[in-house]
Amino acid sequence: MLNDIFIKPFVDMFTAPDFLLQVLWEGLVSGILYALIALGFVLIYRSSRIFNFAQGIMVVFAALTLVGLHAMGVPAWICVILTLGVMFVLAVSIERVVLRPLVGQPDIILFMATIGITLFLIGLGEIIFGGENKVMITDELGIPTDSLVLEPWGGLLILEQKDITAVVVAALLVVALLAFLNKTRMGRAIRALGDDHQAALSVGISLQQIWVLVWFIAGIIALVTGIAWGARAGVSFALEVIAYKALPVLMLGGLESITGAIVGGLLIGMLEKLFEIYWGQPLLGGNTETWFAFVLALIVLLFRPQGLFGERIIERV
Amino acid sequence: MLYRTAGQFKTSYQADQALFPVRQDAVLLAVILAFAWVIFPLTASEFTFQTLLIPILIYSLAALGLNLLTGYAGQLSLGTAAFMGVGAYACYKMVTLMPWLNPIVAILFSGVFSAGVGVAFGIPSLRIKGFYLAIATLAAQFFLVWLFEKWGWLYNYNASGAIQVPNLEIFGVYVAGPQASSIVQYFVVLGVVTLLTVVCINLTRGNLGRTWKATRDMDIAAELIGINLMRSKLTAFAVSSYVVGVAGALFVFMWRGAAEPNLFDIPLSFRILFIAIIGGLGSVLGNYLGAILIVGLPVLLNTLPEALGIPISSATVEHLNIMIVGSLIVFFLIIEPHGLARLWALIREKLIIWPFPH
Amino acid sequence: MLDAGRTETLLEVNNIEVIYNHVILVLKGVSLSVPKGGITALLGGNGAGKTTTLKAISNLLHSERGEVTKGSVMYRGERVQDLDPAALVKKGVIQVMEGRHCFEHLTIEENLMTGAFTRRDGKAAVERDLEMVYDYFPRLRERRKSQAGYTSGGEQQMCAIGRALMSRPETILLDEPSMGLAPQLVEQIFEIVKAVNEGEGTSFLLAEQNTNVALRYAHYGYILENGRVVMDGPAADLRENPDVKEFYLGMSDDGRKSFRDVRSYRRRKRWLA
Amino acid sequence: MMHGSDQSIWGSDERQGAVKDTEGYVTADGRQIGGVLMELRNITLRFGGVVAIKDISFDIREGEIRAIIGPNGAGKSSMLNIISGFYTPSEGELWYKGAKRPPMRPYEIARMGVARTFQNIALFEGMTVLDNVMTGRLTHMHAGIASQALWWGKARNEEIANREVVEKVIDFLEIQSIRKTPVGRLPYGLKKRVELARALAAEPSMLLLDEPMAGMNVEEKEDMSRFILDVNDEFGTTIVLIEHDMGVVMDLSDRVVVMDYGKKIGDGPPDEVRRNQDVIDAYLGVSH
Amino acid sequence: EGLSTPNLAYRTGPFAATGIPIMNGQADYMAMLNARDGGIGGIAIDFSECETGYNTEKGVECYEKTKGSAIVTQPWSTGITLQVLPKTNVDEIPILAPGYGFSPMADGAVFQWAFNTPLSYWDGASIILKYLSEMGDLNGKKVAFLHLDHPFGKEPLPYLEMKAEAMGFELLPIPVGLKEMQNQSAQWLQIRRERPDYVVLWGWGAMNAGAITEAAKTKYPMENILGVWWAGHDADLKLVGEDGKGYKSVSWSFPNPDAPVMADVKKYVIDAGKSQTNPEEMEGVFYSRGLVISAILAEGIVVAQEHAGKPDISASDLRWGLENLNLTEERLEELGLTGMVPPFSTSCSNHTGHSGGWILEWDGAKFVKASDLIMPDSEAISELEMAKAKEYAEANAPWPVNEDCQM
Ligand SMILES: Nc1ncnc2c1ncn2[C@@H]1O[C@H](COP(=O)(O)OP(=O)(O)OP(=O)(O)O)[C@@H](O)[C@H]1O
Ligand SMILES: Nc1ncnc2c1ncn2[C@@H]1O[C@H](COP(=O)(O)OP(=O)(O)OP(=O)(O)O)[C@@H](O)[C@H]1O
Ligand SMILES: [Mg+2]
Ligand SMILES: [Mg+2]
Repeated sequence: MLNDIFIKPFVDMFTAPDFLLQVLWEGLVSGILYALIALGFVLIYRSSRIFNFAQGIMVVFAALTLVGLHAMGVPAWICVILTLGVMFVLAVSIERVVLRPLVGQPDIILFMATIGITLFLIGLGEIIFGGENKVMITDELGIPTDSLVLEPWGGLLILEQKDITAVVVAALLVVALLAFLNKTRMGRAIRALGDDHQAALSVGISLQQIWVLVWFIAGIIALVTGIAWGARAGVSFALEVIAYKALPVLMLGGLESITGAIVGGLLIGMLEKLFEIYWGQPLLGGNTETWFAFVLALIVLLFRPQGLFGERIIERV
Repeated sequence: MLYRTAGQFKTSYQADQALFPVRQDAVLLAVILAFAWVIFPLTASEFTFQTLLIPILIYSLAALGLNLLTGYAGQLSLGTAAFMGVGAYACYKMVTLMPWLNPIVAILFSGVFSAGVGVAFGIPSLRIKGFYLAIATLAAQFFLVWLFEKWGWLYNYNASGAIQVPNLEIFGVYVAGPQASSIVQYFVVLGVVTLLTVVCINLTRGNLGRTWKATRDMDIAAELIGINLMRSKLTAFAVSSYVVGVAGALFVFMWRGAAEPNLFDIPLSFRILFIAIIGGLGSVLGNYLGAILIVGLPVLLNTLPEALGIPISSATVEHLNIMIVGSLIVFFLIIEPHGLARLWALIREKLIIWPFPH
Repeated sequence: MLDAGRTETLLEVNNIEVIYNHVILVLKGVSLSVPKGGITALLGGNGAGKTTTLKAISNLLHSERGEVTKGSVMYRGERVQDLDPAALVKKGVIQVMEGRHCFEHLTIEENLMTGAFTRRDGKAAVERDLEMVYDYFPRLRERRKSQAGYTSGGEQQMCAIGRALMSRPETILLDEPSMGLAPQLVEQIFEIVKAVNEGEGTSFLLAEQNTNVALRYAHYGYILENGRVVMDGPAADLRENPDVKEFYLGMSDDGRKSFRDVRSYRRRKRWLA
Repeated sequence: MMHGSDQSIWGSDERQGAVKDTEGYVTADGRQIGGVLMELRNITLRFGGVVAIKDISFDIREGEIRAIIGPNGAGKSSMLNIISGFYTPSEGELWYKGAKRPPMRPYEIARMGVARTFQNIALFEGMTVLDNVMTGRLTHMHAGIASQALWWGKARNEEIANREVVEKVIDFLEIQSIRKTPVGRLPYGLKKRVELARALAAEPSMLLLDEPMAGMNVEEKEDMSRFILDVNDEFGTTIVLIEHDMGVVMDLSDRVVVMDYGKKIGDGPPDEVRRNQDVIDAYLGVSH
Repeated sequence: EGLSTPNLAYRTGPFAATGIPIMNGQADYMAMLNARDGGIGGIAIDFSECETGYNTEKGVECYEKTKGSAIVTQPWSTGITLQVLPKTNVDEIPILAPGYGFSPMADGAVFQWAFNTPLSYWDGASIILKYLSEMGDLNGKKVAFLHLDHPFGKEPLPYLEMKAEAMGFELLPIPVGLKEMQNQSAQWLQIRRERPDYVVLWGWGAMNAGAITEAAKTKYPMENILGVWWAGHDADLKLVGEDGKGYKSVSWSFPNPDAPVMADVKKYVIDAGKSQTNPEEMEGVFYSRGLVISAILAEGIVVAQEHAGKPDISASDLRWGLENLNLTEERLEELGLTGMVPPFSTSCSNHTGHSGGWILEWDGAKFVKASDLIMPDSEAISELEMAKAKEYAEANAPWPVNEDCQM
């Protein structure tokens, strides 16, 4: 028993390093994708302390719109532009219809509201696009689909090019966002807004403007995520459940932190794979990925209640 | 001027602490109880029992449990369904291991197990706050459901991995399982729910309730005025999980008749959270209003098109349902973020000062 | 020293009525006007409705589920009730809120910078004003890099006022600037108010409990009691009014009396009701 | 007023609760002040880089009204937080009732009879005034959960007994009219009063007030002063008071500690302090 | 009005993709009967749908809602089936669960009201094993069983475990959680590590596409993957197209564009614009399966009507009918279902019929038959069936058993 827990797994890792690499790579890729969803969350949380549960469905929605439009014969790149348009409209209407009337309400209320939005979008999406599984238009978007096969130590390592693309894009996205939040005046306003609505209002920061902006950016991120995931697993509403994985990523990284989202994503992605392959499947009957991330995040939080990169929780009286 | 004769207080405080200082409320309650105990049982159809009355009661109870934790003690929980699951599985094991056990006793006792689990997952709440705490409950949510799948002993290793409620009787009357009649189950549920509701009301209006609310509103201050946060939070988790667990047992034994693990997955948790929040956090009444809305509405919407003879496919109806429910949630949050209960309170205030506008 | 009569009035409030949560009537018809370049004081006991009045003017009631049900708020002769707060700030009206409303997680400096959010006149100008604010509040310069959430009450109060100054406003609504400030700081802040008022010609509407100081610096005063204006007039006159003296300045005819000697709870006399 | 310096020799008595120093002193208005209730020795408090309090020692005597004044950011609130256990000092000891106080959770300290109010009001916004004040009694209520669940026996009697005490406090502070109002809706000044009520309800032996009169007008300050004085001589409660209104401080307090950027720059009876040049420079500005 | 045969359909939710074509097939067949012969035995069929979204709770709600007038319930989903199974005993309404549900339902003596014609999951498993052993002795081989972690997925486990013992191959169950359906990299990493000779795929909805894409990615030989009939959905395979070449799936139904029934459906339903389907879908396996399912139900009604001697039959009449099905080649010809479903017959002790099944293979564009009809090894199965059925009855005592039903 102890042997199975403490020794065998590591022996396996070393005896088949190429496999270990493959495992890590798979973990890294799904990690990146979790992180992408988490990014959307973070941005919105930063600006409004809204825990935007709808991020997941926004991903599905963006991807479906893209594919749907293409199915109607629109050229791929136009589709992307149109989809962005749709996401913008979505952002505006969410701000108008939902957020504006709920300004200054307790976090949990806004959280609920976003779940309401989620349901609405699910219903709407299924009416418009139907329930079936769809193929992401990877080639049309010029995303390479074949895979490069390496043979480290005479082993086998398969890297899908679309995954590589996803990783690169994600990296760029993060850099851009970080710059935006910390260097620009808008960025500062976004953070201020998150701290104190009333005060932000009183100094003339316009909620409407900023929220629309933020939700739109979240929409863009959603589209990128949608393309990346879609390319992996096809586009359907079942994809929405992946959004749950973003939650532990957020908590682990810290709700306010872009870096946190990325680091958290990678950590969770890789560790959960490692655990599943070397401990979960042999010892626990598999499927540990459903909970591992959450338990991991929980343990980390016990030591850092604000997550790895979260803002220190200020306690004064 | 500091001292007054103690005598005159006593009576007045008892009166003051009575559940319903305002007579009209008491009357209203009486009417409701009359409906619940007499009129519905006499009139309701099988369909009404199965799709409205019984589920509404059970969901209200679950929401009430959650409300103790989130609404009163301010600890956000997204793992309600899992704790219901613990109650359900505990109950299943008890009745299968000890067939002689009185089912109702079993149901009431199964809450103890969920309470235990609840406390275990509540411990992090001592360090983790707000949304971060949600992670603890989410961990519970996903881990427990996984456990229900993997731990064969829980479902007596039967092939399907689902639990099937056996026929259980009290004094020759079937109360659970396929043979049980809806009306009997309804009364059992109603009984349990009424009992627990009374208990919860007492707890929330008393000392413990105040401790919880203080913890919710400002835990630092609470600790500085002498509240032991650990006790306060853990009792909240314990009591809440107990109620939720019992609700879970009822859910499976008095209504569903069988359950597979993913029944207790996160959508159920959210459903109950909706009920609690739409109903109104920090209110007992709210849970019932919320349940009526969230459970009743889809049923209504489903029957509507046929009733109106609108020719749309059942699928479209379903999609529309989801959309409508979603929008209604937002709608109610907007008109009264503090829930239907508060809405009702406002209406009362207005009635009281009527006819003057303010 | 100028008073309401002579100069153009910037801000005009015509008997507004404010209701919270659809049921609680708080302002029962308040009217007042703020002249250009004047310092107008809004005095009154707790719950008189000062904060509510200010919020009604700057349209911050909305998020507290309060609403203006009657009357109108005019700025430079145009109706501003329906603008959002941001638009109002652009028009030059900014409020410093009661209690410390700093952005906890931002540094003091970042806090001040947010004050300049609506400004379009370039980095240089903003930098200059930042320096100005630091000169007014040296303490802030010392703590510029520390998170506002960790600064003392007074420091936060200064931060809030400084932040408002950063928007180069035409009218500042100050809610209880002196609250929780050390005596010499109170003086200092009012000196600053005076300086800004005279230097930049900014007009002030300040809600104050500290009647003593307020009336020393203000030109004109309104006294609010549970939602109604019960008295107004040039500061000087108010200072001399016996009721004001007794209830707001704590003076009896024989000079200031000790808090110890106030043996009996005086039932205060109300002007009306 | 030479006690300030040589308190420590009495402090060394380990017997819990016993107050050895019976000497005390007599105040201007002739009240007898008892021995040392609490003594702070060489307290230092750091937050990362910031040194909020530097090596401060002073004592608090039974039944006296002890004021702490100083410019903003001087460390007054921090000092209060140390006394009530919210902050633990980086260095220094704290002696209570003649015994060295070990590190404790704040709620334990509260149960030792230390109650307080807060600078930025810390009421339970979601509860009514009555409930808020009742929370002050929590330290006196012990009914088991079962009895509470059934609302019978001990729980019920306790509820009523404590409700009486609370009612007394409530009409002592004249807030009967708002008994059932949710505190969230109250104006600032009343909130302060409710907070005081909550603290009094605990029947503390030591009451810490952090700027109880901030944001009040003279009349309300007069009332508040009244309450403070009454509490002090009705129940002989020891009071530690932070306040910026010199009038109030000078009139009410028996002894005053003056802090400036974490250092103690003065300690003594009001008039003495008022004349102290450092104090005038650092704090009072214009001499009052 | 007519005979109410409601269908607890799922055109929504994560499994909608697989549900929709089947639902269309079922609906169209009944619509065709109504249009062509004015229903069955002169009485119209009221084939209404109640949407469940594959959600058990909704399913039960639908059951309660429809059971009043219904003469049959078609629960669609093992979860719902398990749930209504005991209720039907009390309400006395037959469950028709063609090709799904609880395998022991075959034992009609115990499960008097439940029918899972023409094949149970255990039959399916056994056919797959038979086919594999034709490829070569399974002894010493390793067979991975990639299944949905859900009652449906777990169904065949008892049988497979039994056979693994008997045939001496190593069974490697790999569960896929409902949340992992689209992201099976962990499962396929395990497959890559364990290098099984075959992968038996017990997938459903989005899981199939997920599995096949991953298989293609990890370069696992397609021809060694065999799926249950629910994993043989054209749409799923179209997602991978050429990469899926060689993938196989067992099936008890097969699309036959030239079958007379197709012509009739086209004539009476499609052209009349009464259908929600589309030509592409109609060529698929699932649509035709939908037709077959309705055909079986219709046949049950016919038999029942003859036996009851009246067209307007009751639920228990229909039960008799479903218990005495005899779909011979000839009869299938008559019905115009040539080559769309193997012949089979039911009895009071055999509620399944155990028709054989074909192995279908994906040729990159569509499924083609890759084998002749293969029969399950009934005796092994029926033993297990009776054992498990007995267990079930005991667990749910008192459970009414049809005493006068001899084998
Ligand atoms: N959000 C609210 N909901 C309900 N009532 C409120 C709300 N805010 C204020 N009130 C009520 O409005 C009245 C006036 O409050 P306001 O804060 O304007 O008084 P104030 O003059 O600013 O008092 P203070 O000097 O203490 O700040 C108070 O009686 C208070 O009860
Ligand atoms: N939790 C904390 N973390 C970091 N710094 C703190 C913390 N609490 C207080 N400080 C710092 O300690 C110093 C003293 O703060 P404190 O609140 O005690 O001042 P104060 O004397 O109460 O001032 P005021 O009269 O304005 O309330 C301040 O500079 C403050 O920034
Ligand atoms: Mg105010
Ligand atoms: Mg302070």
